[in-house]
Amino acid sequence: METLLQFLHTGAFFNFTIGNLVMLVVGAIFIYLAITKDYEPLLLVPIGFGILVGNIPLQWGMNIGIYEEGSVLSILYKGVTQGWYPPLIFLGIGAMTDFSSLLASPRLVLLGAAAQAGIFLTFLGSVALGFSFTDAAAIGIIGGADGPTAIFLSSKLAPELLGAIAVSAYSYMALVPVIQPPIIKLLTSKKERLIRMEPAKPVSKRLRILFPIIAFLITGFIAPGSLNLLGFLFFGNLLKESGVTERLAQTARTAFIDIITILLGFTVGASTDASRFLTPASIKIFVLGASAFAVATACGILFAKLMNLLTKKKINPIIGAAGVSAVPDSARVCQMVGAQEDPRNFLIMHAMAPNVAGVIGSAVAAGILLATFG
Amino acid sequence: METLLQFLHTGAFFNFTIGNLVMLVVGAIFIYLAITKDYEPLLLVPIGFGILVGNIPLQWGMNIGIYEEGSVLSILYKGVTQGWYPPLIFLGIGAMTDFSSLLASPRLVLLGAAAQAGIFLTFLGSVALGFSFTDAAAIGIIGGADGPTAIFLSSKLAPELLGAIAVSAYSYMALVPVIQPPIIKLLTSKKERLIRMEPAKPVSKRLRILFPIIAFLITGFIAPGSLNLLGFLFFGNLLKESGVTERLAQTARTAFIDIITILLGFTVGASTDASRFLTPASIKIFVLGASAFAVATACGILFAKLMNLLTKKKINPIIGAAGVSAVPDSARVCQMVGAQEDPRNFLIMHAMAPNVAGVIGSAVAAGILLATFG
Amino acid sequence: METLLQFLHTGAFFNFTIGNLVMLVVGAIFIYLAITKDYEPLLLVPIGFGILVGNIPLQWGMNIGIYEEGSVLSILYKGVTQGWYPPLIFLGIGAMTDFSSLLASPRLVLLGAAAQAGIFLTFLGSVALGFSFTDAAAIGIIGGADGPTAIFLSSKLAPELLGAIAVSAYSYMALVPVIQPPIIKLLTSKKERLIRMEPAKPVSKRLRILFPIIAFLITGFIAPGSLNLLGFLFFGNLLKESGVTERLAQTARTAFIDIITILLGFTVGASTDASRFLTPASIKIFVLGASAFAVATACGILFAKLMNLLTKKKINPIIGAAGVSAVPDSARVCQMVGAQEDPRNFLIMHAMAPNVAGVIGSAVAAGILLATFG
Amino acid sequence: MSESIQFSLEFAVIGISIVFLVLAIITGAVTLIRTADVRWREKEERDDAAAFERDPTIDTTTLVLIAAACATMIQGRFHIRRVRRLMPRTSQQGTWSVQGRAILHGSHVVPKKR
Amino acid sequence: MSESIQFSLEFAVIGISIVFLVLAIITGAVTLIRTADVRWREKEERDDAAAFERDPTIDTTTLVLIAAACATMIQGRFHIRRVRRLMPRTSQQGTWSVQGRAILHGSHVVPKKR
Amino acid sequence: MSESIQFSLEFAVIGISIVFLVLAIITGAVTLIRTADVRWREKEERDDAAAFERDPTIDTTTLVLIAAACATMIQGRFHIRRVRRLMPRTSQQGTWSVQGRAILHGSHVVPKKR
Ligand code: NA
Ligand code: NA
Ligand code: NA
Repeated sequence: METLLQFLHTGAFFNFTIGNLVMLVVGAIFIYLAITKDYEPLLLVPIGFGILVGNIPLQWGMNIGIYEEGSVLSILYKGVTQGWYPPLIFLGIGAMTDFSSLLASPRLVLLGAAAQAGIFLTFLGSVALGFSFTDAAAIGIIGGADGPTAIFLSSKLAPELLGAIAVSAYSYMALVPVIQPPIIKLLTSKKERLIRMEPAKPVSKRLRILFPIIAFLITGFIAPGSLNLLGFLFFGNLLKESGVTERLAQTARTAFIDIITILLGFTVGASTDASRFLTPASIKIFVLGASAFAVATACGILFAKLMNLLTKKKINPIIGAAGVSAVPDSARVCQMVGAQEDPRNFLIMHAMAPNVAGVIGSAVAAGILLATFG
Repeated sequence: METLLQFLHTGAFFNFTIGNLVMLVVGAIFIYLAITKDYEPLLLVPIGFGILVGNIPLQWGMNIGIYEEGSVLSILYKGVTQGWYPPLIFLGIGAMTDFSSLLASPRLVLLGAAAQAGIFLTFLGSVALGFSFTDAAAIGIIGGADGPTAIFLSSKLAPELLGAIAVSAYSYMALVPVIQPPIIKLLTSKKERLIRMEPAKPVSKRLRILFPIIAFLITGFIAPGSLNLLGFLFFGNLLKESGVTERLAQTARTAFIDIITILLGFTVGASTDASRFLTPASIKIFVLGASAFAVATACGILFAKLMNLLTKKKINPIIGAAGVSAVPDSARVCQMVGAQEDPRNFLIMHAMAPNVAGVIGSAVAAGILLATFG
Repeated sequence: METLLQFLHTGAFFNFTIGNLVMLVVGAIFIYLAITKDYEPLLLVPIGFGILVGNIPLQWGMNIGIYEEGSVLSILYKGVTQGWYPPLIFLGIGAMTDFSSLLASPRLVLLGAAAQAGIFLTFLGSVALGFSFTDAAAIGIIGGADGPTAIFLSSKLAPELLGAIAVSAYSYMALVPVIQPPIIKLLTSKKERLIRMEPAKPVSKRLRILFPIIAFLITGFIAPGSLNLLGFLFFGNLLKESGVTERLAQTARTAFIDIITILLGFTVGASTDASRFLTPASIKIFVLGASAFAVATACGILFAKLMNLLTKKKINPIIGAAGVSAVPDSARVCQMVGAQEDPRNFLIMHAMAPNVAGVIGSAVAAGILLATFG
Repeated sequence: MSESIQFSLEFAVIGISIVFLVLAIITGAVTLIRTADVRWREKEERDDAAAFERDPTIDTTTLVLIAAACATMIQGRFHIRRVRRLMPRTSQQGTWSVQGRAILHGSHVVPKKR
Repeated sequence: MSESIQFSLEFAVIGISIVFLVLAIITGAVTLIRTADVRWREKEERDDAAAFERDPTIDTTTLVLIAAACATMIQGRFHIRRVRRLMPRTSQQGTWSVQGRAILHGSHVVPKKR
Repeated sequence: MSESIQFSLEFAVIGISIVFLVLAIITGAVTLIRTADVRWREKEERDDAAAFERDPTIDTTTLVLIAAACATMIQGRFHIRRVRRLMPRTSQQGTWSVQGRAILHGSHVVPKKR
């Protein structure tokens, strides 16, 4: 009987906290939202199940928990803490991203820059709320609306906040269709939302091959801190566009990114045990994250309106909201909002330009934060 | 000429032992059985070729052998010694396992529990034969009839016996159609073997989604030691059943599990060099392994007969043999034995329920052993 | 403003050297050749882009560069420095190589041995030029015309020359159709080039299954140093030929080798920063590499002519050039040169025999070099 | 009987009991959910019948992209020729990005029901 | 001639000799097996001809599952309707598990010849 | 205003400026190449038209292998039967290696234009 008691002591009952219960509910909600609402399922399902795994309380010393050196989970989590899962995911994203819309309308790239103001304003707000510079930088990147970028930067600058930042970033990315439409409607007039943009000209194969090389050199020289993300993104894109490495691109955008996504999502989820996650800092991070998304959306829209003051070819300011990244959701939101005014106004292709530019923009911003505070 | 002699000295001739020759023959037999008999080919071919590789005798210091720190084989073998290949294989198995038959007949799950008695009786026998508790625990798990579970547990509890345990487990799993039928016939009457079971009702998608989550929470709370295996198994199964993560499940059950299987089989094989493998302990392990399988089979059958005494809906006791796991072989064996009495009695779908329950059962048993002796 | 200056200081402008510019041009040329000439695109594109990444000059301490311990690139580069990318690539190559042509004409295997003279003569030349034995051994392997073998051996014997050796090996492999034809024409008469060879007999499945096992045992016993490469090559080939492990072979020759190729090419490229690459040693290596290819080609052809003196069944000496490996390019070159004399003379199938034998031959030579100097 | 055998015996009994406990609870839980599920299923089946008529056979984004392509062609006549010329060059795919397929990260599908 | 050059020369000769040795043994072994194989092949071809007529075009497990499905339908009439209704919901696949496909681990195929 | 806030403010301004700088340079570079590309494209289109007629619909190596297979069959009548017999045994693939597919390493495709 002593053995039985000893065994049950290793079980969860004695160590279970109310915090764990809360986290189990959070994990279940993530899975529920992913399945019923189709919100970011490829990440919310792994993260959600990971949260369940991370909140089964374990007796220390069984070498199972993600924070116990040498356990299986801790070994798989190294890709997060050492920061190499996100670059490999960027490799796969590069191999599946088509930059044609950006190349067709290069001036729309600037909208992707404007939306990154959300990052820096959130940084400012975080410092004001008392976070250290490194923590503030990691929190600010939530405004980049880009999961791997957020995980990469916070693993480098604020490892102890990684779980909260990752969960916050993916939560708000899932809520883009809820957050963005009211902001768009608030900041634009009906007349503006009705603007039709001229379809762009087709893009040559040569330009699509040259783009990843040239864009890499520009970003690499000015913001070398972004090399870990953009080096892999543009490498993946070159594999896709070169025309001679299709089998590598095919693997990068299927098996490779899937494997890394499974491991990344699962271990990020498993790292959020209640004692580390349910802290006042996390609540602040969620508030700051929400404002980061709102500010980024607003900046994109307002900058589009500013550009309209200066140029003749009018931009529909709705697509400024797509500058936050969250590819391709925010572009879809723009299409949706535009279609509410004029069902035959097809904004989605135009919105893809700031959308992918936003990915580059957030990675550059991450590079700047890393170079300054890393 | 001196150089030539020096070179040849690094060759195998001087270090070759009769033991190596025996192991080379064993490796060749594994490959032969896999190819001609179709016995577990996905594991016997890698293990068999690995045995050949591991028994080419090498001069120490060339940094090639699997037990030389820093060699290529030793690096790939880390997935075994650190224990993360088996959980990743369970992830893939989860993504390819359909628990419908179990969900359709939940009471048959208990047969999968009964067969695990083989594990604990073998543990008892091993202690009686003089093995330490940890070694006995690792040997006992052979009775679980589950390769990755056996490798995982022995890597944690008895690394020096890993080769013998793995080879023993896979050998007997390959021999399931030879071992089980006589035991089944011995323990059942013709009348019992003729019992027809009612086809089960279909299972809803919702139940199939909820199952991995709920089963994970139950096993995780009571036997957290099984988390490394069952956490991944049920995670993989959720990816399969969720309906929104099909591309992740698809990769998990193809490229991902294939890569890990290749590396696991090959390195486990390569770890069995004669000096470590051909020991008196290995012979005892093979004897204990055989009895473990026999006991597990018998317990499953007898428990089915016990259940028949207590319930009205009769169970064909043949399917108790499927409780040992060895998915899906032992279920097929049940079908085969049943069909010998009545060719129109289709037991295979009923046998799948204890069969997959047996996988869960052995992982729970492994968790108990790990929590107690780890 | 101070911050801005500080930030820009981390940028590339201050650290950029003329050497970096040269390397960026080299990287661009690699990509250009791969895309426009279809030269080895699956490796030249990753290596080329890697060179760009490796020559963005970084401020030390940002933890980004490939030579900074703990950076993402340094972690991915470990597969090269620890030497396990090349064996895994050999696994994939084994799973895609058909040894039928070799099995149909076993005597042509000797041509694959003759061409390895290039390795040993280059070793001799390198020692004469003042390189140490280990460096000379690593340089000599360029004559093997086999990328993974060259990377594997130089990672073990001369890590500091790895970049130069890898780039040199792949450059000349890309230039095989430029290098080989004039040598072939110089060393053969028109009459010899017109020799038609009898089509070989078909090869049984059994022979194809036995070959990887027996060839592994032969090479493993005599040159165990080659085990890291040939063990994996023949294992992969057994997976392909066994007929019962097709799903493993399928993954090994697609997703698995693709992933490793991407990581290998990219990190090898990134390791060639100007300060390490643009040295007098590199220039010597390029000169020696060119002569190694020429000597290997010549030895293959001359040995074919020697065999013609001794046997009745004449060999077209053109196919001796295929003994250098560079699969399947040099076989194609042989076909091309032969077709110039007689468009209906189909040498390509005969040339495949020395071609794949050359792969085995270079790996054996690498094993000898490793055993002697490792 | 030696002490270690006695411990082992005790442990074996407890061990198999816990295995039974876990699997029995799973049996119970599954049975419970199955029962609850019957009611859900009945509702589900009614919904299914309705959904069968309502369900789109093509997803929204694809529809938007097709409509956009058509609109582009109609908008200016000179474009029609251009499209014809480009069609066979499959690698080019026109300007209208197939980005919509890059749904892996930073994305969820806009709910179909809206 | 310097000592290191002399060593290198000696080593080069030995090295290429070993390469030749290894590949010559492979040549010999392959030739040997080819010869032995001729007899095997002749037998194989006779077996092949026989097998061509005997070989099942569908594997045993699949056959069992199909038969089971049929049997299930015949056994109780009320089930026939149910099956018709369920067919189009592909994600459900009925109760009869496709588990047979999970042949990767803990498994070998029951020999076809039995 | 505290010192850290002031620093943060300054940093935020500089940071967003650098982001704009980078993306503006990208915008400029893309615009530049697009302009240059127009000339290239015109040339390309003329080439394309020509290539459409010249381009082989099958790659050289495949052609060589097919031709070789035919030649083999014609060369000796007795081979024709042999081929017929081997065809259905797909796993054997005949002697003529499909090695050409192993183009991954140590390889580049022989330029098609030669
Ligand atoms: Na962004
Ligand atoms: Na079991
Ligand atoms: Na070679």
